[in-house]
Amino acid sequence: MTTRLIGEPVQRVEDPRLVRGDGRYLDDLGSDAVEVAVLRSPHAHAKILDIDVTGALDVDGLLAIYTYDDLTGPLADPLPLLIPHPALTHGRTQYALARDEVNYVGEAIALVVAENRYLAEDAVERIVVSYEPLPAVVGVAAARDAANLVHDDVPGNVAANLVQQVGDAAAAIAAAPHRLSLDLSVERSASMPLEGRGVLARWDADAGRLRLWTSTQTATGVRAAVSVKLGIDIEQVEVITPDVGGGFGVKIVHPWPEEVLVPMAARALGRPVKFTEDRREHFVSAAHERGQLQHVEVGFDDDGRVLGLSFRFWHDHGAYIPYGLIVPIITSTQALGPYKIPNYRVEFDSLYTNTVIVTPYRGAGRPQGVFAMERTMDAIAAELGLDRAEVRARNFIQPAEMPYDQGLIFQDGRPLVYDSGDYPASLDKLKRLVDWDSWTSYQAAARAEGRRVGLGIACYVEGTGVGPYEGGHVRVDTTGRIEVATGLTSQGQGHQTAFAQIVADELGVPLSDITVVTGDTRRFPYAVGTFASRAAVMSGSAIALAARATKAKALRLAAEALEADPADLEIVDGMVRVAGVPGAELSLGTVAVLANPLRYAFDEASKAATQFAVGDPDAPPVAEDDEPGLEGRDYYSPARSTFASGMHAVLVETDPETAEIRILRYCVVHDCGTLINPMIVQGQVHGGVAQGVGGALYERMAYDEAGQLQNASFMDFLMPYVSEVPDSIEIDHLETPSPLNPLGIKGAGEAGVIPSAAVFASAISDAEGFSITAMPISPSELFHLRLQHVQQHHEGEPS
Amino acid sequence: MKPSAVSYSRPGSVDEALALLTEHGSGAKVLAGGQSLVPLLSMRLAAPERLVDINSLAELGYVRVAADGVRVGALARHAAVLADRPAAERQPLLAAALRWVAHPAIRNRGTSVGSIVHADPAAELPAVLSVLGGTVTAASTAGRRTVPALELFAGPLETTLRPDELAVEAFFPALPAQTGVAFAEVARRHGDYALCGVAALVRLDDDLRIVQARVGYLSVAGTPRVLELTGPIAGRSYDAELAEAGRLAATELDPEPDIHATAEYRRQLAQVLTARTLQSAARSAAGVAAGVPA
Amino acid sequence: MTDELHPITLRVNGIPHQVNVPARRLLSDCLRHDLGLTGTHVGCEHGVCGACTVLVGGVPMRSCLLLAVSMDGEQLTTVEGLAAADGTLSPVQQAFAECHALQCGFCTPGFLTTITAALVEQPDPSRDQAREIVGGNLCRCTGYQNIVEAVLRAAELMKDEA
Amino acid sequence: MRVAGQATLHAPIERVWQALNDPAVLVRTIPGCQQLEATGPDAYAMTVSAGVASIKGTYAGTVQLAELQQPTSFVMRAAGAGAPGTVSADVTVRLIEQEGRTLLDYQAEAVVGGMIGGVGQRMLAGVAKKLAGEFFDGVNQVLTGVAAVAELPAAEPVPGAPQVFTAPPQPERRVAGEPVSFILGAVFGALAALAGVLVGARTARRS
Repeated sequence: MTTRLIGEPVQRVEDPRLVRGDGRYLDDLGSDAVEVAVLRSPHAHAKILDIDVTGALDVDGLLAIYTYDDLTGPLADPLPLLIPHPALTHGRTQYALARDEVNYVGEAIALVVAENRYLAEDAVERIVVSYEPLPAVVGVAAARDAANLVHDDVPGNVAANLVQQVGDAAAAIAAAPHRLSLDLSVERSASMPLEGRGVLARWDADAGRLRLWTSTQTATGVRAAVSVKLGIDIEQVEVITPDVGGGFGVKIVHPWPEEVLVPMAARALGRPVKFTEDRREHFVSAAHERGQLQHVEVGFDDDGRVLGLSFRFWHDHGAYIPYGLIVPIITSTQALGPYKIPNYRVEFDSLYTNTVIVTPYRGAGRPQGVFAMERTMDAIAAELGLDRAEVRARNFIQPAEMPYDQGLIFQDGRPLVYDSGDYPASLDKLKRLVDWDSWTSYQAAARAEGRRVGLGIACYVEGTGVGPYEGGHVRVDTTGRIEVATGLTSQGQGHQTAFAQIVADELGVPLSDITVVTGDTRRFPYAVGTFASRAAVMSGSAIALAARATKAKALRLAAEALEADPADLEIVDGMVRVAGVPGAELSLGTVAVLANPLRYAFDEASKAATQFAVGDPDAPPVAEDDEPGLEGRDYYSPARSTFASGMHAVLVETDPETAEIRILRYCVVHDCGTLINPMIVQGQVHGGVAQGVGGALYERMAYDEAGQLQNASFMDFLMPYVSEVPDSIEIDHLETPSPLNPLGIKGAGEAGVIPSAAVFASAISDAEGFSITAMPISPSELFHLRLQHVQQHHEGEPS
Repeated sequence: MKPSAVSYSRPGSVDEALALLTEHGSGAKVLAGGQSLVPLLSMRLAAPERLVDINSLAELGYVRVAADGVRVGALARHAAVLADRPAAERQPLLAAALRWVAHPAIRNRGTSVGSIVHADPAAELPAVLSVLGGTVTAASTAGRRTVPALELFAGPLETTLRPDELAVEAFFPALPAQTGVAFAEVARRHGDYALCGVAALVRLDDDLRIVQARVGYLSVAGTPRVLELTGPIAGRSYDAELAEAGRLAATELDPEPDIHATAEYRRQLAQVLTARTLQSAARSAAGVAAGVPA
Repeated sequence: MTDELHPITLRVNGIPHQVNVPARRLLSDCLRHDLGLTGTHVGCEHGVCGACTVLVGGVPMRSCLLLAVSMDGEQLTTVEGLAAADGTLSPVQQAFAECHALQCGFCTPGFLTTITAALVEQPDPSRDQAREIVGGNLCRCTGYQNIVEAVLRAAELMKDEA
Repeated sequence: MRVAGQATLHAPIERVWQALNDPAVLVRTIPGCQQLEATGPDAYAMTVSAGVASIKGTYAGTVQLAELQQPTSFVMRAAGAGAPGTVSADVTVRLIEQEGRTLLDYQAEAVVGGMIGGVGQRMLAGVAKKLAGEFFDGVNQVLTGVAAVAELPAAEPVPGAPQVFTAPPQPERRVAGEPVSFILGAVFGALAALAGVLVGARTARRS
């Protein structure tokens, strides 16, 4: 009997290749390719008066220099606005190469192609651009004040204003026995994968065919965009995703300027052309996230139950808005978390600034929304002198109330309806895990020793597995090997392993017989992409359905061959057999042979399928409404997202003198429904928590008033080393299967990072005795907050 | 990020190296460990005409320990100096500080003398050399001269060495009797350059009372700062509270802000670390005096 | 200016390679693009991330902070040189797979080389020592938990082998 | 980035004013200044070669003196670009007479862009301040006659042609102990210096 693999910590099939150094990442490809370097704006906002390339023309190995004037047809138009929205009244996107104005430091102005990157940079250095600097709009506050404009034709720097509400928040707050208001802020951070962006293009002039490798989260998206921008029939464009060195959201953006310019150059020059982004470029010309200013008004009763909540925020989306309103919409809806807020109003402005574009980074707006709601819950507890966990519990949606309709429209344009979840059970698990009930005495004991310790808590709900769809294809070849393909891409999530586990269980074959291919438009041309923790839910479900179709056909064909009733057949370890009848069996490989009647033989297996070997002479070799081959293809397209959830607690100690912040314990309770591979899910949580630690305590984008990013390197953008993450991340799981998909899966990819800002603010506030309202926070900032607090304290004292 | 084109020489002897430096003057740049220089080249912030690679000069790879102190040759890697037990015993501050220098992979290639003459105000060794009153030996075709630490550092990344001079050796004097040292710094991440770093030296009399307290600082000015802080704590027992010394240091120092720390926070760190390191230096001095390993 | 080429010999994973490089050629680029050993990855090109770490005479160094011309005559080990001749994974490689110590795998070669060298010096590291060993390498995927486990597991495997 | 400071100059306010507004003095006192060309009333184009240690760059820039309130205040707007990056600065200078001496107060608002702007944040202010400080020593030397400007060979004004002031050939200049510099020099010098100091910042710890 094949042992069930779903739910097992199966070792990854990806790893033997990767640990040998046999991975094939973008820059490992195209050893014969010429290389590009990009001239990027040193100004945050300026008119381009002149571009003088003469000095660069005599550089050895120079092949071409392109500026806006060299772009033709659709390439000369702005890049696409990927996700339009009715509220997005002033959407602006950048040109592949700046036309007459630059709007952020790092915006592409000229593309240089040379024999190698060294020579390309020599040429870039010799191009002289004259600029007329314009006043830069930096930071949410400056954008909101609108003393200066990023785009002359966008009044107030406002791309969109969106309001959603249920009930009457203002009235409920006014009538509430207790009221509070909070002003909060979250700074910019970024996905920062260890591998930057990159693209390699080969133009086959004979076939008029383009083959493109790109380090992306959506191969099909890039294919469609490149086809349109370069005017090449989509059937003549192949996009292949090689190994991708991390994405975390930034690589869902497409097409990047380089993704259309590199194939343009390859076609023009008749040479393979490669762009490999360097680290400094990634800081100033990829994408960031997170920056928001927030204002919360809340009314609640004596028990801490929220009666009405009004959430107003201002979202910094950078110089352009190619990815639409996805991030602020997620903030505005997912702020609700596991809570029942009877009267809720949310309004946001999405604002232009002269800084790098903002697109989803792991968590995608949720960390900001959770920060607003969880700081509010802590504030309510403090106001009423109640236990922080108790206040949360009193506001929870109860399991019996599932599915629960929050009455809002989610990022996918569909109703925000939670499918399942058990928040009280999660909270109980977390309180046990962190020993919540003995905290007060622990903290008192520590304070007696002059130590400052704090415990933080934060809860979240995460809509995962958004549509529209994904597909899967399962094919059994005549040797019995199983080829599986899905269109979305992988950036290290172990898809080849997790999807193989699903197929092994559905089809009854050994894992080692299965090969999974992702992100190759030649293998599966219909797909959306990898984002919003959707791969396992969407492609996992689609592949399960495709495997079921394959199994049904295998059973049908085997039943004919074995003269048995399909209902009596089972597939075990790749053998189709009549249950309880020893010997009555066929290998799947043989069934595959039978599925493809042949005229010509080229090996033993095919000989067995030729016309004089098999088949009823009186029946058509391939039955009506049947197809040759043993394969199945299916798609999964859910009516709406499924909702994972979790709760984190962190125990910190702050140094009374140096204000350094140490993490003593980090506890996670996580519910993503059915676990396909617990080892992989645990790894996703670990990674998310570490990014959360970075986002809460270390990472920020330090722009100066002029829009210069002052920490555009790993020297000053402080990604955590092992020394900055907790010694151990304690994890407990709850499995509330989703009713929406065949396997009961919910997404897990982003979970770990979502509550970090909130949970650390909660813990540091608990340690310090005053509320933290801005994240991230550094020791220097904590030091100054202490001084302020002492000052206010003294001023507050009656003299 | 790729370097600009550059010429390259790899001298086989010190004399050959000095001749090259004389020939090319300020157009030449010495490549030793290169852990500072190569990123500057890759970012094209430095574009010397010629690199003079001294990695063949094995005769400069020494760490010599004598009664009067530790001599470190221009090609001795941080890791080799850190691993040298006799050196650590003769001058404990050396190893105490080197542990804070970046990460092992960097220490495996980077050289201690190179770090000193690169003169980064956030680097550990310039402060150590300064607080110990050490020296650097500079060689040129014109001969050799010994430059005291306090005359070496002219500003951020600036020394008083001439372009034709090669720093061939750094000398870290041994500790006087009943003298202890300690090093501490606060950085954002382990291995980052310090927001503030402190190297303390304390000498005790026979009654284990403080007769001298001197502290060297990194990351609080354009060059290493050295403060004599004996005043407020002279005569204190080796195990006394030394907060006044910290407060004095805070008034003496005028640090600059950056994106990681305000000037006020740096001053606070200097005050706290001064008191902490002076205390452990004093205890260490007492331990030494009592024949107990520090 | 035109780049002057310098002939150098690198012995990489036991195999001697003769190559002509300009003085400005980074060792990381020489290994990846001149010798085709693309297992060594470039994550930052300023020496902070550690992805490009290779062994020079058995000692971990950042190949992005070394000029190829300066490595003439050196013995280098890259991730491609860690497995046994018959393809058997080294203990550190095996431990990484067993412990799920990699996700996207981009930073992994730098960890593998660093840990391989460290376990020669410290065959039996404590948990804290294991954290120190990997303290100079950045990973954006794993949160390091399983990488630390893998260091300890690799030490076990090496003991079993011995 | 804001840089502000004060200094006492050992000369009456009028002489200080003349010195600070005399291109012949500027070209001589700005560190690494190779050429200063009058392009209009109180407007100059200049070429500066400045830096720290091995990190040197040549910057082409413009300088505009504005809001001149002789002899008490003026604003200098400088902008330049070189391989390592770009810089621009508005420097407000105020002069106050104090029995025969002059108290000078400056406030500079500088923006540093390009590679340096991205990797050099750490010591910008420190370097600019340091160079500005060196300037005041230098100006004092000029004003007190320690360093004479008189023999400076300013090119003969050619009617109709722009006036070009060229710095006399000088021995190898060390940044350390640079005899004279001006805030303008501080700004350009800081740019190049930054490159080194800032990047050097991280790297120095490991050389």
